[in-house]
Amino acid sequence: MPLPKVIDYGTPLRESADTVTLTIDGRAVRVPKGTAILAAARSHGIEIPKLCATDMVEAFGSCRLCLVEIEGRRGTPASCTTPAEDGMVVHTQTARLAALRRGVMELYISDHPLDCLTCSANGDCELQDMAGAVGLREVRYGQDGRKHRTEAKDESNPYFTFDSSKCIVCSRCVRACAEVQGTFALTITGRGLESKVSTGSFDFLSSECVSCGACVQACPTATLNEKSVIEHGTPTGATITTCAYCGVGCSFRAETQGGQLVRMVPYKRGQANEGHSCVKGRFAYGYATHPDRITRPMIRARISDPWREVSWDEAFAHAASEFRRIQAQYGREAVGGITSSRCTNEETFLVQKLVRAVFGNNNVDNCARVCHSPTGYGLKQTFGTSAGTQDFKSVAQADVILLIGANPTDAHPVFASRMKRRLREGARLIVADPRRIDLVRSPHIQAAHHLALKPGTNVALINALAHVVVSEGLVREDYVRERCDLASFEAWARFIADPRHAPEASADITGVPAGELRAAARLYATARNAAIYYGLGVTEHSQGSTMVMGMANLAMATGNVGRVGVGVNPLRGQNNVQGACDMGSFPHEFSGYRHVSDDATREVFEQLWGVALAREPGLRIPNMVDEAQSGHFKGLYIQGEDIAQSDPDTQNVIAGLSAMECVVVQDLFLNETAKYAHVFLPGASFLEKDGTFTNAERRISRVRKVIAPLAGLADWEVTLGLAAALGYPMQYAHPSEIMDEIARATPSFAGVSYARLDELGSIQWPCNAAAPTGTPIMHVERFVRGKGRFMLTGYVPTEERTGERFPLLLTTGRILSQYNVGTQTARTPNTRWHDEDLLEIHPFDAEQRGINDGDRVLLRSRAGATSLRAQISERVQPGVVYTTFHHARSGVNVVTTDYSDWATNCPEYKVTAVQVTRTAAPSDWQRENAARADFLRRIERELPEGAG
Amino acid sequence: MKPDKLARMANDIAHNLAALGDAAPAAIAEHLRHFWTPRMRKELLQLIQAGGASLEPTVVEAARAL
Amino acid sequence: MADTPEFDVRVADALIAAEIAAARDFYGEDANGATALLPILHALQARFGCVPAEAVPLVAEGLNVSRADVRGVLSFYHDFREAPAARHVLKLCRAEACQARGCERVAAHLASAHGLRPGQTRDELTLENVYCLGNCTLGPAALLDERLLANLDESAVDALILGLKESGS
Amino acid sequence: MSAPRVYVPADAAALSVGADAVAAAIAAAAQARGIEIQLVRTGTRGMLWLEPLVEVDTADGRVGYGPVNPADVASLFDAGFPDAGAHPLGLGRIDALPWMARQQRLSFERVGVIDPLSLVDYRAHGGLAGLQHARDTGADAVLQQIIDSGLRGRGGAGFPAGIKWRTVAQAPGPRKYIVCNADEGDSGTFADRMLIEGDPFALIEGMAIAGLAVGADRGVVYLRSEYPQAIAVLRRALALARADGLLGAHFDIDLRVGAGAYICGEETSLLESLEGRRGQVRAKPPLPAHHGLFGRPTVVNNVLTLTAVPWILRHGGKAYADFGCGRSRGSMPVQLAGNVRHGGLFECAFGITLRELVVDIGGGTASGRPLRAVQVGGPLGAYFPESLLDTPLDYEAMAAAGGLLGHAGIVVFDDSVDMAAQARFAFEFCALESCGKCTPCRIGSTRGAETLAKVSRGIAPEANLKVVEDLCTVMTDASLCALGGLTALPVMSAIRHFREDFGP
Repeated sequence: MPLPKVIDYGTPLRESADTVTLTIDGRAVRVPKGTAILAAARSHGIEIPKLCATDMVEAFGSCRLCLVEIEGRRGTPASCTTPAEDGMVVHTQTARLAALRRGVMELYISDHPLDCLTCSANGDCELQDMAGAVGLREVRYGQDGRKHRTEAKDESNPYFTFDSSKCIVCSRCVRACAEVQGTFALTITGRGLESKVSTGSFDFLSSECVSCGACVQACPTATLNEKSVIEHGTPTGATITTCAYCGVGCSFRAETQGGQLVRMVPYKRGQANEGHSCVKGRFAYGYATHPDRITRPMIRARISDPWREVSWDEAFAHAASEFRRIQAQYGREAVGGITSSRCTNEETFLVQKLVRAVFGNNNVDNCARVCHSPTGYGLKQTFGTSAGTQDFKSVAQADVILLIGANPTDAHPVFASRMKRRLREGARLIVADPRRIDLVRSPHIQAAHHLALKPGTNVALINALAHVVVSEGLVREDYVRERCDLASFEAWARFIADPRHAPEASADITGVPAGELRAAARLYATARNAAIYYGLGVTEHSQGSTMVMGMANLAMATGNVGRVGVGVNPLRGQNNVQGACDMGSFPHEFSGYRHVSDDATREVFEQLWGVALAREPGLRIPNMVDEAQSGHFKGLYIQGEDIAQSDPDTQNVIAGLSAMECVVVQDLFLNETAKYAHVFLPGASFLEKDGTFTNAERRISRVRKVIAPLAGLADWEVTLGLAAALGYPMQYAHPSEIMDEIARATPSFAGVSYARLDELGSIQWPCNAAAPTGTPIMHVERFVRGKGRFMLTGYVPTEERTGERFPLLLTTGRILSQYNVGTQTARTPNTRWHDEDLLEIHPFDAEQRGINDGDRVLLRSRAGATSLRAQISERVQPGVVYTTFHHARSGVNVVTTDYSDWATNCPEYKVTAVQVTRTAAPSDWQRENAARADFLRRIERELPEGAG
Repeated sequence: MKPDKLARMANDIAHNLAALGDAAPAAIAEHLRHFWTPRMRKELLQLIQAGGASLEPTVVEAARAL
Repeated sequence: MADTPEFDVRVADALIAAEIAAARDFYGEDANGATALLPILHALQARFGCVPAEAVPLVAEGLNVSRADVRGVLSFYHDFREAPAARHVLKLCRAEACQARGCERVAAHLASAHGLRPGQTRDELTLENVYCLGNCTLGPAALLDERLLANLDESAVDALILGLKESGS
Repeated sequence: MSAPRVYVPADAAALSVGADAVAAAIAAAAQARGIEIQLVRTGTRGMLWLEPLVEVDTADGRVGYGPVNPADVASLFDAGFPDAGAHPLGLGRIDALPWMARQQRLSFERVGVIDPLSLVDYRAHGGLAGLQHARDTGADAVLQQIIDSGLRGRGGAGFPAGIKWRTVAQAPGPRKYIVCNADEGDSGTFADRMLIEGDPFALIEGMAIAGLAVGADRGVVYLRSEYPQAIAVLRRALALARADGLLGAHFDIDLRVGAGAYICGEETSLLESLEGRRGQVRAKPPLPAHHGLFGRPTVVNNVLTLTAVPWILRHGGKAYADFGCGRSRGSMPVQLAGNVRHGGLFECAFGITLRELVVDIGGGTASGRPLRAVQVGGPLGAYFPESLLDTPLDYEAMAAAGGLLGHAGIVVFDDSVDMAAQARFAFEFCALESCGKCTPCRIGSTRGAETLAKVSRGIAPEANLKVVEDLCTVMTDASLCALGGLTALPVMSAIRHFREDFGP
């Protein structure tokens, strides 16, 4: 697709019911009140020269190119900083303005290198464009005057360079860092001609910069430029697609030159991100073409054998015959599949279809099991649907934000930027987290309350918050009466009013002082709009589901569901967790969250698929592992998940995998799980295929093929191959046809099609006859289940307790630059920021153990032991240690246990009793694992290069 | 599935639904029907028949309804 | 001007906290943000003779702004220095009213007779330019540390420097 | 009867010529001779060529001696001091001196007269009557008085103060601010400094009245760091006012010290600086009156504007408006500076001509050489040749003559001045002090200086002067604020009136 031009309105477009009408260059122009003249003109096709203005940030008024004349006003005001007013008569092109603009450009060019032809931004440079637009022909100052010193280019950032000799000091980068990203890592130092963009540090890498790319995006010259552009040249084509990292689901323009991806530029019209990005989505795509990619199918009889490269057909045939053999030998229930939250909706739909229709059982599960399954359960029970209530944009109208068990600046950075913007505007923030995350206090952000609870006590905390609401008369009674199931409310209110839920009573459990908790509860309950955002710190607990219901109760009791600015909102971990769940990836339900026992639903699918379907729920992932060890489960098709690394209690998972007879892994790389696999099917990255992802706000966005699949087939085509080999050919020429089938079979997706997606950009489900353009906010007039249902949420302490042997509690999380188990990011220069997992330990605990910062320590639980380096930090409270789980060699899940959420079996990752001691060497497990890794990954190449 | 694991899962459900009081056994039974495979339910019943000492009374009661 | 003490994190933190508290006291919630930044930088410089690089993260942390924010401000205002000046600082006014009364001659004399150009230090004296000290009828004017001088000429400057040398030795 | 009062200024200018030593010598001599005196440190009368000016009370009023050296003190006492005896330095009654007699001292009525840090003195000389009147009549009446007075911003822009105050009064919001711009950076001006050092309570009172008028309970004075004496005096005055209850919860004032940035005299830049940011200019709209300090409705007025207020309230807006001419009402404290024989502070009604000020009052150049140019209004003001000295000093007349009144500082140059160097300096000053935000000022100022240097070296003078002229148009029309926008005034006025200096 040729490179389409993205309109830059110069100043942000405003939303207002009031409009003003003015005349610009003789044309009547009507715009929302508050729109600057510059944007008013551009939105009507009138282009006024500009350099410091861009619609991603507020007007600044520094370049003085966008000057206009307004009848009846003196002088030549800047159109970017002058709001359009009713009756104004504006002239944008006069002889006087032309002379001024030329004069300004003459000054700019007098302080700029004249190397356009060899400049990496040649053809993509606004300064160059403007010199042309104003007709600059001569720089009468000559080139011998004072200029910006030509200091060495700052190339410290792995992805972009900073060349200050090309800087025009428009401050777009500085403003983007502040206004869009909210990091404030850039500034101008000095003043006058000495003014210089600076990180205030030695270089970009050592600065506060989080490499989100907003500055690069904002730069109108080659000052901040992607290294990939410098290397490959200006892109010539662009494809709009959706990021495959976190659940924010940012929209990107993947810009290419020939078959080469040159850069990823956040797409301004993408509704999830509105032109913003983070270091992962924008820059960390190099894994897609990493030499570690496996591009040929492989099989082996035993895991002790080396891999043998085979043709696709042979791989399909081998896998199919093994699955059929196992089913014949051990029964229909002995095989299953795992869909991937990394893959498209269409692909997950096909895998669950394959399990249900071809394997003939419901043994299909998804990695959402280990992250947000409690969200599905809890919100379904209370609201009636397994999804968050809001769109991201809604946060801009929240007055109080209750953030529980989520660390958005690291894990959902683009949403975090929206949240921070709102906080800077004055919204108040309550953070409930054992650890002092950045949002508790970071430049220009200060939480009103940090409820630093002990890991594992979420439900006691939410009950205490609710107790304050109920006992202090803060219930929104009109709302509850009108919108909720009154009997359930009354039962809940009686339950929660019990003194054992009072903050004073629960303080001993949670460690949160009663006064602080009461203040937080009042702040939340009395806000005009209060919104809850949460993450895996809520779900990955033995009471994950209870906690989700507890939050739903609190939101309903305070009337905070069903309009903009409020709600209960999960921040989904992976790009398509929501979608994978929507698509029927769970063993108990079909797409659209309909139970397998529902005859009517089954009938729909039986009709469509032409087979009889099982009516009993199948196995969840942890149950599969258990049943494998019990000898009942023997064959597994895993699409894009690495359970040997990502699931808890690694040694238990490996025991399960090792007990299976046919493990089929479909992935980009020979991951940890593949070490125990018999068939390897090369996967395709998101750049290599068509499809859709659904983000945390239920937004379905298109994934579009940017480059050809490295292995020849996209993931959905691989599933088709496997299905055909199993004797069930599925006929789809394109993923759009899969979506058509999903729409036919799923009421909440009935209105979704690729044509509609192309037309609207993206769609938030439900999308059907009742909501033809989708549903940004759910439960507006009534809850999906009718009346909102209050659930009783008794606090049950986890059985994972600290004691003499394991006196500390381990909790885990993500860091900005890395992603989950590192499959992708660890194969990119993002490792420059984080190349190993560190164990954060409080100075008190460290001192007791004689641990110094940077020491190697042994982290031991009843499940296993691993070693990593310690980082002494007061972000964690005494008694709590914390680490990330991004690097395979740290193997943190060797330490986590198989305890799980009572309702969904979502693992209790966030609470593990551990001991930490100094050590000199890797743990036994690490040594053994390292020793076996190469052995289990041997490949015997039989096919010549280029075949297959 | 290993009996102790099965028992722990069932007891977890019972503990979390205990707040329902008299309604707990029915809710437990519904949960098991909704989310457990027939084999897991069968093994739970076998566990009860074998004594079920480690199981919560509400689980035992719920199992009667399966 | 007395010798300034070595930079001390605890002293700096206390100065920062005091200025933040004073700003809160006066401006209430409007003081959120960098409101106390200039007073803090003044206080640090008064105490340590400069605002050294080590102070930047402390100031940023205290005010809850970025280090870049602090650096941007620090580098904007000519008063703040990141390394200590000499024992004495002479700020010679170079603005029009003093020009009309001969300050350029004084500046030239400082350069030729004493080897002191603006921004330079010699014999425990740092010379800086300043633009207007409000002594515009009695120029050329200068500020020696905090003492305002008037009617400077070549001989007055010679006497001044001699006096400083004598008091310093 | 109490001991006779002896007055010695403690104003920075007086101190710079040895007032402290004179005061010490007087105290020592009095003690040695067993004469009891009350030594009172005052501000300056503004006759700076007479500093240190020592005054004593007599039955006729205050008589003065000056300039007094410590060495003169003994002879003063020998001549009967502190009783007014004849002495070569004797000046007679201060009020009768022509310099004083020709003035209309409204804002400066107490400066040089009272102990600036004595609230007793302040009250005894009419202080706080304006505030009392304001409290008695209420906000609306105060606004009306200010509007009636015709008072315009004395900082340079000349915007009607009453209109600004009314805008702030009408703006909604729980908190409003009164910000006093005491960042007096223009060369040739020192009236703000003298006023703060000589009568700080007048500023405090003026701000309190403004607060009352617009509903603000907080005020801020942004005072430049180049004025250490003014900082010290105002800091003490604020403490005294708080102790007295004049300031407190109802209205309080914070003193903030600048840090060496001329641009912070620009009101939006000043607000940025107060908020702890780089002193970069904000684009307008929004106006500070709507969206000022911390986004609150804010009155930003200069020291002279605010100190005119107590007089107006005490005597009525009409009385103030009776001074002046045209749309320039009231009095203006003019500062005579540079190469002028009698330099200092001269407060008079608008309408007086430059010639009267420079020649009649100022006595021509200090060097005795022919006067060649005067610059009015600071570094952004125009240079006037001798032929334009009959221009009257008011906002409109100065503008009509291609200049500006600014802060009413007049810098006199004799015929040794190189006007090309002055024009180049105007660009250089702009380059030094540019906040760096807008392009015309940020780059243009440096290019202007470079181009004028080429002219002086004889490099294509005609063509390069055309470049400078074009640049001046760009800077005038396209700059974000007055720094870049007015730099063309000194440059182009120098070229226009002193073309002969531009060449090798």
